[in-house]
Amino acid sequence: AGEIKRFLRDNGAIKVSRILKQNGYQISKAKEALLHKYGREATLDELADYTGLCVEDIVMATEANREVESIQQTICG
Amino acid sequence: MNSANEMNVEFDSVAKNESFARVIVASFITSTNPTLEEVSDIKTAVSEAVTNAIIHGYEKGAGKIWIRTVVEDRSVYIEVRDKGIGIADVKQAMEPLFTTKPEEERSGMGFSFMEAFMDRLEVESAAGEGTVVKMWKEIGAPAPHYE
Amino acid sequence: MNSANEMNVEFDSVAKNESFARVIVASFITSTNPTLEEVSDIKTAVSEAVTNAIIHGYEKGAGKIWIRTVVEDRSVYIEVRDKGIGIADVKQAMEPLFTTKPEEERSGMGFSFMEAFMDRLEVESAAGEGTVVKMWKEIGAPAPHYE
Ligand SMILES: Nc1ncnc2c1ncn2[C@@H]1O[C@H](COP(=O)(O)OP(=O)(O)O)[C@@H](O)[C@H]1O
Ligand SMILES: Nc1ncnc2c1ncn2[C@@H]1O[C@H](COP(=O)(O)OP(=O)(O)O)[C@@H](O)[C@H]1O
Ligand SMILES: [Mg+2]
Ligand SMILES: [Mg+2]
Repeated sequence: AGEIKRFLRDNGAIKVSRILKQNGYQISKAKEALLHKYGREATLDELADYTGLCVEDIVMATEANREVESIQQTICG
Repeated sequence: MNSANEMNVEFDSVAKNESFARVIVASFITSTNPTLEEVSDIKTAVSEAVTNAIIHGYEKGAGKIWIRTVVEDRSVYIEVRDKGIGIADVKQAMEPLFTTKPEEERSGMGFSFMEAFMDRLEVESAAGEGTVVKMWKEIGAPAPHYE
Repeated sequence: MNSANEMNVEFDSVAKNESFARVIVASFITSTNPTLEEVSDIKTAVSEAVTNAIIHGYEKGAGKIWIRTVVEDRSVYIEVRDKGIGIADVKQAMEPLFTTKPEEERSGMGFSFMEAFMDRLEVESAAGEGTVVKMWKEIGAPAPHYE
């Protein structure tokens, strides 16, 4: 039980910003795969099905990655 | 960046807005750079308060729910308000396992969860007057010790 | 699920709330089952309207911004409102490339983007009276043809 608690605690220390970035990567891969499969853009429900994420997490992750993108653009530009 | 930032949101008392409530609070507090655990604590507390407004406050009928959130540095303040039936005996309602809807598999642990996951909880209510739940949490504080 | 669902949010006129505004609108409209493209179109339109309220409406000073969103089936309606300085000549302001702040590298394309990414746009404003931007979009409609 001590092990599990320590695992949960360590896991709990992960910053939300990092999870959102990871999810963002997974979502963009799913988006490509589904575009290939259906020949059209996937809906949020389809992306949620495919990734196992809820639609709210998808919305937050794509926003988080938008921020990262725009920061990178500012640095390069 | 040190001045307070405030938002107020009003939405319909329907079950599908519970997840909306969780997301808006979560995204409004991102500036405090919380951990997954801290966000999950806050989402749980907001969920419980919003569910109470929907199920008890408006008894699943039509109504509006208001959430006010104020962030200052890493301090988070959240208020969940309804204009529903209110609570006659707040002290009793806040006792662990107390529920007026046992037939709906309510656990009676909603207020206990809010208390456990937040640093501080205050409930203002009276019969017929609606309910205001006020919650405070400091982000980045040493994790509390749950038994 | 067919009845309208409505939310109203009020927040401070500061740049960091732009992202918050995008997320709350995006998460409120998830019930319409949009594609990420449609979500991104709506976020862009909301961004432009909120940026205008902050930069032009309140000229970067203190103020409140209100967003009202109504979803019915797959129809989305969004209203962005400020009580800032207002616009004397709305028709001219909506012309592509027109800007009153060329020194800030404003492109003058904000209203044009809102028009392009949404199905319909209406702007109500007068000098000293604040501004209301109203936008409509049908989710699942055939993609518009951008030239
Ligand atoms: N917003 C509210 N409006 C009216 N009554 C409420 C509200 N929130 C809580 N209550 C009352 O307090 C009791 C305890 O709430 P809670 O601890 O969340 O347990 P549960 O929701 O499982 O009943 C409820 O059963 C209800 O009688
Ligand atoms: N909310 C607002 N309050 C006051 N003026 C506004 C507002 N929104 C737009 N305007 C006026 O309309 C002009 C055009 O807006 P827009 O097309 O977004 O271009 P830009 O923001 O790049 O100037 C602005 O330059 C400003 O004069
Ligand atoms: Mg409860
Ligand atoms: Mg603009």
